[in-house]
Amino acid sequence: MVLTQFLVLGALMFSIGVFGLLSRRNAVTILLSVELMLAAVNINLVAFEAFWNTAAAHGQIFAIFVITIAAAEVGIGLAIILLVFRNRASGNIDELDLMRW
Amino acid sequence: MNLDYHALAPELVVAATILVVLTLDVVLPRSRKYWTAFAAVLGLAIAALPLLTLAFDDGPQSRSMMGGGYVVDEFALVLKAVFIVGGYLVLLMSVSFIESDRYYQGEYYLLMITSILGSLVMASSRDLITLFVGLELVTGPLFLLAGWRKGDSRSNEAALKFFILGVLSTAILLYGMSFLYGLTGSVTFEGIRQAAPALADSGAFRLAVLFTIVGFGFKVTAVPFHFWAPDTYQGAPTPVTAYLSVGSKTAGFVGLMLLCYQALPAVTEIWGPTLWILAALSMTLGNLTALRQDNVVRLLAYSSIAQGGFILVPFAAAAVSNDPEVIQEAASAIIVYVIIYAFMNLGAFGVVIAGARRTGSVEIDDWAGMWRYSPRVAVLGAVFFFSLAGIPPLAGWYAKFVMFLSILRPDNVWTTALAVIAAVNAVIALVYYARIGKTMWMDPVPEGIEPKADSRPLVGSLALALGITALFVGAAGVFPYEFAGVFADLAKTVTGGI
Amino acid sequence: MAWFESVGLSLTVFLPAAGALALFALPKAQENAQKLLALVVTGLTAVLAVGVAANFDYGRSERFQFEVTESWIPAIGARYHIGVDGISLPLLVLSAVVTLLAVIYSWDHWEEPRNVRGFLALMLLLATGMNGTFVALDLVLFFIFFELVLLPMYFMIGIWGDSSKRRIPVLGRTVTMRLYAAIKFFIFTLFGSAFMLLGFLALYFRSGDFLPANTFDIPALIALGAENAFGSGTFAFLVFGAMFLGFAVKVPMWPFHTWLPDAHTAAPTVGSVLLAAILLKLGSYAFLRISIPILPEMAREWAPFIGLLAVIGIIYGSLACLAQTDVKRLIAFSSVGHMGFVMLGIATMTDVGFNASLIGMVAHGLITGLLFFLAGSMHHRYHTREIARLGGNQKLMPWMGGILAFTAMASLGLPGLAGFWGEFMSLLGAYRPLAGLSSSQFQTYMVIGAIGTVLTAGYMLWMLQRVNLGEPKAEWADRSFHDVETTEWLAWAPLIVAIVVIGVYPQVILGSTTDAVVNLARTAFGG
Amino acid sequence: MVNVSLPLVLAATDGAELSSGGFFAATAWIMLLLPFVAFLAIILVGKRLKGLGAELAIGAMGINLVWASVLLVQNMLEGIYREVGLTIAEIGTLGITDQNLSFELGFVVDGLSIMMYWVVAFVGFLVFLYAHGYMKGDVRVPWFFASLSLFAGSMLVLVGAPNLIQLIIGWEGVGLASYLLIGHYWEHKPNSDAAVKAFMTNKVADVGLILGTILIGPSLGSFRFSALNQAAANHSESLEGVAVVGGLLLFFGAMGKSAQFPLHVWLPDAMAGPTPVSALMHAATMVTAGIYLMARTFPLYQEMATDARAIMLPIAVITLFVLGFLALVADDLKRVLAFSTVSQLGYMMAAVAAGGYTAGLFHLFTHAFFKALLFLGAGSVIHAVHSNNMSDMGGLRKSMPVTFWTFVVGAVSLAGVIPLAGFWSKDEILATLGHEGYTLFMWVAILGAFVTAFYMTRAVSLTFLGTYKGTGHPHESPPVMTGPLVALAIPSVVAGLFNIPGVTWGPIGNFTEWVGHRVVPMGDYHPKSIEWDLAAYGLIAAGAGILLGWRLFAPDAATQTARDRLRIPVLYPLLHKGYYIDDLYMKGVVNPIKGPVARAVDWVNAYVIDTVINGVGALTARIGELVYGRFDQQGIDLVLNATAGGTGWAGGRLRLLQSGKVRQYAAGFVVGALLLVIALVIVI
Repeated sequence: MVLTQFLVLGALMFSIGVFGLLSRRNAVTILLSVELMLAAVNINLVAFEAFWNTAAAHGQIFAIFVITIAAAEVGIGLAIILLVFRNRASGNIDELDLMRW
Repeated sequence: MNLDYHALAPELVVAATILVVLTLDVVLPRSRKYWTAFAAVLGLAIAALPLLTLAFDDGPQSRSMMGGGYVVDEFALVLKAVFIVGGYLVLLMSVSFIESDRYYQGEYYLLMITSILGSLVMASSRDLITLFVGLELVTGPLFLLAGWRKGDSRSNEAALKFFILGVLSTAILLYGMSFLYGLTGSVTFEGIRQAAPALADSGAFRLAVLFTIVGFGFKVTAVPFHFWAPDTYQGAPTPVTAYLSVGSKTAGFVGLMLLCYQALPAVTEIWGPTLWILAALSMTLGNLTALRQDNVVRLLAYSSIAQGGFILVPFAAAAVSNDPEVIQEAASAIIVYVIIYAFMNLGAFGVVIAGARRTGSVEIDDWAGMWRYSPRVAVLGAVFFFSLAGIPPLAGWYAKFVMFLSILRPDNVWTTALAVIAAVNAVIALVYYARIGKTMWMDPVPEGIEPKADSRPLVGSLALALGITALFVGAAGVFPYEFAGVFADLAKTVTGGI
Repeated sequence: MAWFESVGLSLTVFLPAAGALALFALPKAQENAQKLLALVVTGLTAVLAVGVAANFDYGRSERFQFEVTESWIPAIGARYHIGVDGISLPLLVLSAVVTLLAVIYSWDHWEEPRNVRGFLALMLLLATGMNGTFVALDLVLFFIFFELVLLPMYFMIGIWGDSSKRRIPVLGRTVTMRLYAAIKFFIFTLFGSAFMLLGFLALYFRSGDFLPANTFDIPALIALGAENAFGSGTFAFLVFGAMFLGFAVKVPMWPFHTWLPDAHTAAPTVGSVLLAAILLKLGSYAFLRISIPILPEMAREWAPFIGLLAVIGIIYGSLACLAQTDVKRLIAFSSVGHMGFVMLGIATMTDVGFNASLIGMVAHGLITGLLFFLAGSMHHRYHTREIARLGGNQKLMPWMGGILAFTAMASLGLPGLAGFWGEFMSLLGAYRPLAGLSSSQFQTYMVIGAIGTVLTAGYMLWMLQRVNLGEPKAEWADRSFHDVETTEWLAWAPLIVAIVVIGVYPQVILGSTTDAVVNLARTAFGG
Repeated sequence: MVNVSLPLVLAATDGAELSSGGFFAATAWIMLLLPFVAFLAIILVGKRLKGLGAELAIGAMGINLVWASVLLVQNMLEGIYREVGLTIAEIGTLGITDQNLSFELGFVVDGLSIMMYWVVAFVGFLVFLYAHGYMKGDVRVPWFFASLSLFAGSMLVLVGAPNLIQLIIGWEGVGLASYLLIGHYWEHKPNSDAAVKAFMTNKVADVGLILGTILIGPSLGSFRFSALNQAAANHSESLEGVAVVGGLLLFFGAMGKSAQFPLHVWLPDAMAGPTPVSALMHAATMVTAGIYLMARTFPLYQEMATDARAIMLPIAVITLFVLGFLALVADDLKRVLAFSTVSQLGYMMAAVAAGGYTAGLFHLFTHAFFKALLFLGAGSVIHAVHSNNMSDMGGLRKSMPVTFWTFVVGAVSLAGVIPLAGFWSKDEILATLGHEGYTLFMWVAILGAFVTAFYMTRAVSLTFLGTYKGTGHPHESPPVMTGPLVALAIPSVVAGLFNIPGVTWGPIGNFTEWVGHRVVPMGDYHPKSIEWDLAAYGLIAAGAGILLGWRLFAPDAATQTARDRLRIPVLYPLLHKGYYIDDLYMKGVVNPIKGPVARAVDWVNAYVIDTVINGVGALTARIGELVYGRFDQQGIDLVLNATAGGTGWAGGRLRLLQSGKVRQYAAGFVVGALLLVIALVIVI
């Protein structure tokens, strides 16, 4: 069955994204990992849409929204990372511990 | 597709305000930028008007649009009112704070009302897509606002932490939502509701529900999804923190309520225990951790985590019962708590702003003996902190009261256990709230805190915001029904799906 | 006087709160105007309370009078329901009058950091809470008023209290007394009332099984209790236990009493007076108003346990008094013993016992209130409360010494003064407890309680001997002291008179309470 | 607020032939109140009066004496019974009746109370007069007379009490007055110690009185003596269970006030008060309250609680005999008299306990006169020589003739020499003991009479005979003091005549009849004629005592002193220490309670209960710290490491160990979600 394979792909991508998020120290890489997770979501959505195949095409609409918003988020994220980089000359998130009591 | 413009008027006004602020920001010279603040405040005030006309309109109780995906009913109206009033108060608090800062004012207001617009959208959303869009509209600007003090490393750090965890939660939420849609074949809550009972035993479905809840758990700072909150609260500009702890958190609860009551009322066995656990963890860990805080903002962060736990309690009550009355009462309790919490927590942050203006510090010890040099701030501090503690006759008691009422109504051992946990936590919470009271009122003024003659802690708009919140906290404590209960009664229509 | 019937009681409750707000309309510097306002407000409140008493129909004191019931929080069925019956009336009058006396005394007794306006405002708020608790006939309303007293008292102790340091044994930390006492009082009481609230809510839900709608209404719940609607199962047990925690902490019963000596010792004089005279009564009153009539079967089951704690309190409090070196702390501990008698009376579950507890409450309010006034005034003059440093007070200040001796005598239960009746009647009740309770057990309590009276006499006389008698210590010998001053006379004379009047003619109190408690015992336990 | 209707209860006068007494009986309450009025007036204005308040006290007592005398005469002529009560409290039903139990205040006018009124008023009036002279120049005269008035009022309230409640009020009222007056010179610790001791001893005994009242009152449904006596006379079922225990409890109360063994310890110390106080309270009136209580409730013991006698009588006899010896070794003249009082109270108690209502009361009556006389005489001496100790006296016969002769009259009367008052009353006690079959106790009592005579002779000899051993030149006291001595000497001589067995004095009858005017008949034994054999034994004992005393102590000063200083081993310390009873109380009970026990309780408070409380607080704070530090800020590291290790994410492992904060948070986030998934998807 085709759906399952897509879902497995999505799950794998999601997991890779999670792993990347947890294991990478560079902020940009982390951002990429998140994108990977969002991409996994999109694969799911589109696959399900194909599975249900309704006229409303909700899955695809959803996916488009996700893509749009993901783009916006990346914009925001890069802006913040840039800010941090400018103030600290480092993109390593492990160095962010000013508020550690 | 028919749009009911009357129903959409608040959103439209706010959207227009965004444009006006943007335009003003572009055209006005730097010295006149304060007009952007004025426009934002005014715009929000105007947005409240159509809420009133809608509330008193004799037309349909529920105005549905976009194929049922966007609904303006009593629940939406009440929550929109909360968002608008809360946002309005935050803006009032922001004015002096932002003015005294050296950063660019215009975009602050722009981002803030954009976030408010997102919360308005959420209150009306009745499908996954709108909900998601609204949620992101709330959160996106906040990432930027948290980092608004661009030159301040703490602020940067706050923003980055918030952002990374925020997108992580978004991803998890979306992953859950994709399965919700995939398994039910519908993105509307209506459709999910109808398909859900058949799927109740499906592992994938449970996973979907859980991931969605985790996404909202991030917004409502439920333990263990709260880690970002203390650092972000501490690092962000205080008015933003106030908004985070009230506006954005309320938006999270709105999402949870819609999900639980509109989309998934049939599968309480999945989300009930989950929220039970989250509630218990949030209350207990939030309170215990707050005991050790020396920074007022950080303390308020943990306090707000614990308060979030209290708000989650009624969800657990609804989960063990099929009695519509119980479920409605739980919904009502959540809304009452949210309303009262919004006012008292905003008030508390207002006091933090005022106190920081006066002493230049948010370390609790630096506030010692404040009543000697700023008695009004000290009085207000006592009012809000003891209201958060739930001491009658300040409004907080009623929030806790209805919370207990809702959790005890189902005669069930699990809910009763949660009630006892909540009771113990209510007592633990007293310790740190009372500690602030103690410090401000009973400790001697520390050396080095000289009265600054020029810095009046309560300036115009901040005083107004504190006045409004204090009045509300006092009045709602004595007349809780008129000031909070009646709205909750209206808004419990959110359980209509049951 | 129809208007008085309808608003008199509400005015009694809320006038002080209005006064507290009005105080802030006065400029900070005008202390005399502030004092005058507080005096007028508490004076009016006292007049209103006495007016309520004067218009009270004693022929049917078992019924609620001056009843007002208005919609309040419809969402939860809580109503603004107030009224007085014979049980609450004396306590209401006591509360209103003692507050007035406290304001009079405050006229020229201020503790640092002065702030007249703040102190008076807290006192007035406290008055609203106290008066309100005694008239509330709705559990939610009761809860609100019950808790309302906390904050003012917390701030009173914490701000104006005793700043001396004390080392906490075992933990080894040194604490400032007022801060330690304030937070201890606060947390302790709230800990109890959190559980009390759970109990109230449980009653609320269970009431729906018998009534068309759930209710917080006390008379309605009492009517259910009379039919023993809540039974004697686990539910009733837990509910009674939860409320017991809340009330017992407030009384305070042994072993929940340890906040009391600290709070009393640390509080400013007026705070101690109000704490002793009124606040301690809220808990024992709540037993009579709520626990017993609503859960009579459970009350019967818990009675031996309550009685046990009560007699332990009597003996323990008295013995602890013998070990005190601080006058105020001694008086504070004496409250533990005296409230033990009050609770013993309640534990007998008889009308005589209930009466004993009520007259005991009033008497303890008057007597211990006066003792704290005296301790405060002596501290004012000697700047110490160390018993070992005092002595010969009678010689230095004959009137002060005389009043102290008088009050000590009243406190040790001298017949003919107010303190005796409560002790005597609770022992009387313990001899013949409610049918179904073990007579021999309660008679043992009676004997232990009677031994307690001896110990009470012992510590009081010993205190008198060391403080009042003998030659003044060298450090005071050549000092001159102001004997009792005008405001002190004004504040104390009514208490002295009341102690004698109640001592000679206890019907002053019992005339109001007897029918009510007889009815209470009868409806709760039948027969 | 107040129940303003004042229901006056007029009890039925059951003794059918008794009159209700007319005006003076109806207004007897004035007598009860007057001293209180004087008390208040003296406190308020006493300082400003010429006589410093003494005139108010004396005036009030004078009026009372008139009142009491009129009543006395009326009672002699016709017999009076009137009982009036005002309900002061309705206290509830105890669930046993439909009627509220009530407390009442009021007064009873009957044979017994009239006799007591008169004794109190008569002795009181004389002592007040005497004190006016004795206390001249004292530090606080107004307070002294105020306290005396308070005492007189309380005593009248006590003896006029128609019920147990009022009796308790009066009872503790006189106790308070006693405390105040014993501690009159409270600047010195021994005096205040004595005052506290008196109060405390009585308080211990009062427990008995109070518990007795509690046992009897609810059983009867009334606290009235009339109800109690009637019930006892009718052998009512309501008293069945409580008569003996209740009776013994009341007796325990009486033991305190009437200084019965072993609660007598306070009375000798009570001599720390000014001498008039000792005369009035600690000899004539207050200490007889216990006897009075036994007499008031006599039918209870006579009819129902007869078993109680097995305990009462031995105690009374121990008191009269064993404690009498203590007077032998005392050097303080007042202490001699105090021990004598204790012993005489033993006689009275023995009589009442044996069923001799009249005999006990009659001894109370005569003893009031001669013991007050002796104390006032002693006061007169002390006033003159400024010392209480007989070793500072001697030879005062010449310089103080009036005091001497009146003292001798008192001593002889006390010793029981015919025809003085003491003889007749003591003889009647012996007769009662004998008649009721307590032969052994009778003989002990006769031996006691020997001891009495002996120590009184010793006291007279050491004080008045021989040569003066003190300093200064003692003079006879002023008339205001000697007057009362003479006035008391007269009844000390003649009072006995009113109750010579078988003799009735025409229309006024005799003492037996007077005190027999009660609501129910007392049913006690009255000898119909003088029992000469008993009288002879008594006289022989008295004579032997006097003779021995005379032989030992009458000679010249040197021998006198030497003999008195003879310290017989074992016996002397034993007596001197009062059989070590005081030490037992102080070292065995009072000090441990005041010291270790009280401190232990305080320790428990601070170290146990408070530690638990503070510990919970500290523990919560510590948990907070742990949660914050270990979980919230660090703990995720541990979880991450564990997860990494467990799932073999080898690549990430090293880096995870150095994990920074943001990723910790993210990890916490993910781990939390995973745990939820495990819990809710996989487990459930």
